[in-house]
Amino acid sequence: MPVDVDAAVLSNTRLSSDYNVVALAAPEIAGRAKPGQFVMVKPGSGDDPLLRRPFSVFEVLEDDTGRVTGLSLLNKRIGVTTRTLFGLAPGAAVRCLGPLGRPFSPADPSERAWMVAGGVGLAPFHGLAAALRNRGVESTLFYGARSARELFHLDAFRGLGVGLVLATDDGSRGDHGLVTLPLERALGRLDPAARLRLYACGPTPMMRAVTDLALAHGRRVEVSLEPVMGCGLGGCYSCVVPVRRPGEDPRFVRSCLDGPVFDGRTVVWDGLGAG
Amino acid sequence: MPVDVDAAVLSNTRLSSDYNVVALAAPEIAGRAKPGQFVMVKPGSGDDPLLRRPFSVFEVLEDDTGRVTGLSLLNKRIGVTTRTLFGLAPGAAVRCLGPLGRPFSPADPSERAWMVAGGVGLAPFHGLAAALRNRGVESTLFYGARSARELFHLDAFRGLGVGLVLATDDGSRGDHGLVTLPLERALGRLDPAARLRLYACGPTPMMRAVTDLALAHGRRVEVSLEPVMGCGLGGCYSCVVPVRRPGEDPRFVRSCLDGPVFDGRTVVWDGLGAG
Amino acid sequence: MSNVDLSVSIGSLTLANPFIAASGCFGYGVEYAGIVDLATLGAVAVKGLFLDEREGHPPERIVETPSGMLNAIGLQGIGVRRFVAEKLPPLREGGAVVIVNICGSTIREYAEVARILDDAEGVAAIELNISCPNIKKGGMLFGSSLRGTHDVVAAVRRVTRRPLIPKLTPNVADVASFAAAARDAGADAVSLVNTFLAMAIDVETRRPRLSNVVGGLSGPAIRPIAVRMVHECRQAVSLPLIGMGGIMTAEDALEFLIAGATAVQVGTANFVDPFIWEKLTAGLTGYLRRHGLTGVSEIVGSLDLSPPRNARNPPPTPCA
Amino acid sequence: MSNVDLSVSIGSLTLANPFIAASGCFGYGVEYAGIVDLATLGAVAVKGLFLDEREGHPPERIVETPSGMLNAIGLQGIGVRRFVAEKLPPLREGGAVVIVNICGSTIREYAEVARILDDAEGVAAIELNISCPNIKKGGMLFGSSLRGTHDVVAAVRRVTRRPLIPKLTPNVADVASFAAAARDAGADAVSLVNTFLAMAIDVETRRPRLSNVVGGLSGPAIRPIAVRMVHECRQAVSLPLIGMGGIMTAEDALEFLIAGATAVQVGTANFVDPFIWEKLTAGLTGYLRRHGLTGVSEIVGSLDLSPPRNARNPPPTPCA
Ligand SMILES: Cc1cc2nc3c(=O)[nH]c(=O)nc-3n(C[C@H](O)[C@H](O)[C@H](O)COP(=O)(O)OP(=O)(O)OC[C@H]3O[C@@H](n4cnc5c(N)ncnc54)[C@H](O)[C@@H]3O)c2cc1C
Ligand SMILES: Cc1cc2nc3c(=O)[nH]c(=O)nc-3n(C[C@H](O)[C@H](O)[C@H](O)COP(=O)(O)OP(=O)(O)OC[C@H]3O[C@@H](n4cnc5c(N)ncnc54)[C@H](O)[C@@H]3O)c2cc1C
Ligand SMILES: Cc1cc2nc3c(=O)[nH]c(=O)nc-3n(C[C@H](O)[C@H](O)[C@H](O)COP(=O)(O)O)c2cc1C
Ligand SMILES: Cc1cc2nc3c(=O)[nH]c(=O)nc-3n(C[C@H](O)[C@H](O)[C@H](O)COP(=O)(O)O)c2cc1C
Ligand code: FES
Ligand code: FES
Repeated sequence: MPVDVDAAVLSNTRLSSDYNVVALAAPEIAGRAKPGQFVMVKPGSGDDPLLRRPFSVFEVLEDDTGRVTGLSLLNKRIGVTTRTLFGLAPGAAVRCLGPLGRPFSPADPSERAWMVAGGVGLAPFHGLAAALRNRGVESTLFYGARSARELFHLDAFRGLGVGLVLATDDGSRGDHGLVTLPLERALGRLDPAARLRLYACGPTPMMRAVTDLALAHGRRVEVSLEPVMGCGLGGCYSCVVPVRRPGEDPRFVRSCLDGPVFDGRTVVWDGLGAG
Repeated sequence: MPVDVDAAVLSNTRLSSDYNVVALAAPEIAGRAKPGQFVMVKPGSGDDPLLRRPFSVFEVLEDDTGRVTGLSLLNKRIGVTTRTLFGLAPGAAVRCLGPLGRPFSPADPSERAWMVAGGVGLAPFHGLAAALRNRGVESTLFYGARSARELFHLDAFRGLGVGLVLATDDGSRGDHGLVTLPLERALGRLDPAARLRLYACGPTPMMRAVTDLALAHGRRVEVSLEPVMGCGLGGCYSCVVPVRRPGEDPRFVRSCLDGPVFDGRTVVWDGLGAG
Repeated sequence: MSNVDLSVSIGSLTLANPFIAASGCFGYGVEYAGIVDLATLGAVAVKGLFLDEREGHPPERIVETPSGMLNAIGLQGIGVRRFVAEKLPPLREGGAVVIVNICGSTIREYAEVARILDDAEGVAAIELNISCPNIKKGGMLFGSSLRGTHDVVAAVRRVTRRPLIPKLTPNVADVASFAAAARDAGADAVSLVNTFLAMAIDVETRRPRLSNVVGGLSGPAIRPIAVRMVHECRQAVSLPLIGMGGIMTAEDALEFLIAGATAVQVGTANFVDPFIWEKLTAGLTGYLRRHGLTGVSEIVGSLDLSPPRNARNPPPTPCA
Repeated sequence: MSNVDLSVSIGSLTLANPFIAASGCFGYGVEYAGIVDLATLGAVAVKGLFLDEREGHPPERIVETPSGMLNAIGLQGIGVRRFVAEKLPPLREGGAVVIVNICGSTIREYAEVARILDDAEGVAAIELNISCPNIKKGGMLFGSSLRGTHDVVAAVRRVTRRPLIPKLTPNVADVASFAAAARDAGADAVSLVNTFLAMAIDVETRRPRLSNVVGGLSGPAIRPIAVRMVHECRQAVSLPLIGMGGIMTAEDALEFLIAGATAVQVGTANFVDPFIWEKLTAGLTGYLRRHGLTGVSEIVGSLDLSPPRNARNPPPTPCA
């Protein structure tokens, strides 16, 4: 059951000219969020902007005693609300509703887990990496960004025992190009008998490419889609994604309830919105 | 000619649970503002709230060298914009257009000047008091508020050589009741031959009462009205006040251009709006 | 503290309070059962239902606009039969007062959907959606002609004894005449407004932002127009009115009640704050207490239209 | 940097750029002469004028609403003769292209005002306000009937050779039919939209917030409806259109241009930012450059209505 918290900003850490991490005092949500779940957020008051915006839970924050104190969001400035989140001062209030949505289904120790992130698509993987470590699953993060300056929190992932494979658009770190390049190489090299789970989050074309690669190599992949969402609770039917379940006709399903995490195979990629 | 400045908040000083003083880095406006003029202000972005709000220039701020650095607003929290102004953090941006409107006509040294302020109606009198002191005019401030805790900046006025006569609704300081009580006494005691100019700003009924007292004692009074203003520049005709000029029929005049300061005698008080 | 009575009556239907979840903004109600106690709402108007299942429009289906949003969902839905079988039982279980919002491409379809609901248990009222701007056939086409309005309402009236509430479109010049047409055809009340036909363009691609090109504007942006329309209907007809359009707070709801609505619906605001319902009832209760009133009925239509003080003897005589 | 041409033509009238100050939102223009160089605006539409002076409504005349405002000024004004004598000369001096917005309580009054302006020098065009929602007689009464629209336009057409631009009300069901009626009666263009009839209530006093009870809603709140109406007119008639309603930025203006308006008016935004004009021209210039375009005409009506990529072969076939 989601709750709505008028959360105070604990800190706002700028990572680059576009990215920041906002820590929110919403332990009620953080304590129950599963990897891949999201929150619906509204900073500021007034009716413009009107609607909340969906954000992945990035980190679950704990104090020294291990008590959960809140959660953080990895924010990329692209429009009105993300701009406000970028500029928030500590102490400001942010309405935060969650946790929402269907989480990732974490691999089990007999499998290895590869997470594939593009840009701000890194957000859901901090929580997933922590969960995988707790389950004793060996995990690797394939992580692509525009440049080395926009590869964030690498130490945190290393600290969670995650292997890192990097790529940048400008070649300033890791592979020069899309993150699917090293992913394709790695899939080709992997022993077909090895059990593998893939998780992807990032721009739609990237998730689609990861899905294609996964299918070509007979691997399962879960993608975390990012459609426009009006409510996050199943009320508005704005967030639909065309999904073709085995043996069924394609149908529009609400990604706030049936997603945001989907089995990549079932997504009818041509039918997605522009969001 | 008014200018529009995207002014940074220099400081925000809380005076009580409802009143604060916001200092804005708008020297271009402050340097040219005359006592009684106002600015049109919009803190925050987004289209809700949409319109700017009018505020008197409270203090003209100077640095140690006497260079004008900005202006301050005396703000009373009553609605959406004044609430935002109350909560502003230093560094925040406030759009500020001014100086606007017809200023007070300052008394000359042969006259004495009595300023009558109710509550936030104190705002225009700091500037007027400074101008009067510069002209060598003897001035007194009749100042009423809800309680002693809401009588602000008394030392600043004393520093400008202003005599203070106070009144509070709860009797916690000065006269117990409306500021028109001590004003009426003083008017009665004043030598009819003494030259006197009255200035009033505060709730409409108070300004009306001051006008009535002034007329009863054959004194001139300038009132600074506070109607709702859509633009502050004469464009919208929202801010009209019915005025009866000697020998003319009453007409609606725009208080942003022909006011906010009016000769009290000319105001048709029954025709004012609720604002 | 004195007790106040929030209940309101719309014809034979009595609601515990005047706050109804607006159709299309609360799913089938069941989605919210984990968040709010459905029995604490005045009623739940469920998402518009056709006879058969519908897929609706492809994304993008919504776009935010200043203090509002456009939607062109296209009435994706499970059809009335699946609704009766799958959703009504849990709604009844949850104690919800259910208003079923129905659509049709033809008068026959409206009547058929209504007949099925007339037989079902747990349907408190039928709201006739003759005002959806997002579909090619039916919907607003009926609602924007007086004749169409009359004919649909009359046809449905013949097949159901349930309270019948046509929902009016604001995309007309004189909404009160539509309220009158609905009343004459046998409606028990009317609800208004549905969304305003509107559009947003992505200037970079020079394409409409919605896949359906046009959509319906809802949210606070439209509230002043909606209040005016309720006021006009109240002046013109004596039918019970259910007002809506941009209600975000109890004060907003009070504008509609004072203008003459017996109850209100809340749509877009539920997206922003799904916990709004307790705030609305608390706000209304507080208002009534503060004003020394004991019931909602005392404020319905209580708008004071006497000239304002400053216009009674207007010093400058307006010329017209 | 390539040169771009911001000029647009509306019949015989050529404007240096498509940005016109909207009537009632820019006084008589002279109020702003100290702030903006009036010659840099496409044109200035001055406050609506009757034959005689008018006092307008008592306060309150405006009230803010979510992303919008209501106004019921009541067309306070100095009358057309004083306008010609006192305001036209300084406007001409300032290099303003002047569009005079005219009103009437009767067709005869409209024609009389137009005749006076036809004789005056420095009137670039006449905008016929048949859409003001705030006055008892005339105004919107004409503009909400096809017959009334036709008759006023035809009557004024007979007495003036100036470009004639009826201004349409959005308070109708089918705005395009009004554009067609205006064209048939001899209009050179139409401007749209005037304000939406609306209302706000002070729930504490239970009185209307405006002394006139109802007023006109303007500002960003109405933009999506206004854009849709321009789009509808563009689809239905080939007359030049001047679009308006809630334009706050160059991007907002582009929505109207792409939807089919040849020029735009900016009203409420000028209250928020009187220095908006240079920002609008700079924004439009930047947009054209960025898109490799050389003139405004290339974007007017350039809306791409082909189905979106994801609907071309829609995997789930919509049922309707
Ligand atoms: C489940 C989920 C999790 C998400 N997690 C994160 C996260 O952790 N961090 C993060 O920064 N963002 C995340 N997003 C994306 C985020 O919701 C959008 O960036 C945000 O809604 C944009 O809001 P805005 O007000 O800044 O932009 P707006 O001003 O509303 O829009 C600006 C532009 O961005 C486009 N846009 C709007 N919504 C989206 C969207 N969902 N995706 C792409 N473009 C969009 C608009 O069409 C418009 O062109 C997530 C989205 C979903 C659905
Ligand atoms: C020339 C001038 C100078 C002013 N100087 C100051 C000043 O120095 N300090 C200061 O605190 N205020 C001043 N005011 C008043 C100030 O403009 C209002 O308090 C402000 O506009 C309210 O904005 P809001 O968004 O907070 O309230 P809103 O949310 O817009 O309104 C809240 C309530 O206040 C009412 N209201 C709106 N405007 C006014 C008004 N002008 N007067 C009274 N009630 C109003 C509304 O009707 C509503 O009921 C001045 C007004 C004028 C015209
Ligand atoms: C996403 C969405 C879907 C809607 N679907 C329906 C519907 O199925 N049937 C209907 O009668 N109205 C529908 N409406 C209209 C609302 O019920 C309501 O009339 C309108 O949104 C105005 O109220 P609001 O401003 O409170 O949202 C829908 C509105 C929205 C925003
Ligand atoms: C205060 C005010 C006064 C107006 N007066 C007139 C008028 O005299 N004549 C007219 O045709 N339109 C008048 N309008 C309507 C505007 O010209 C314009 O059509 C409308 O406000 C929508 O544009 P906007 O959203 O950019 O303001 C007025 C609008 C406002 C806000
Ligand atoms: S976001 Fe509203 S239904 Fe999914
Ligand atoms: S505030 Fe607009 S005319 Fe005075």
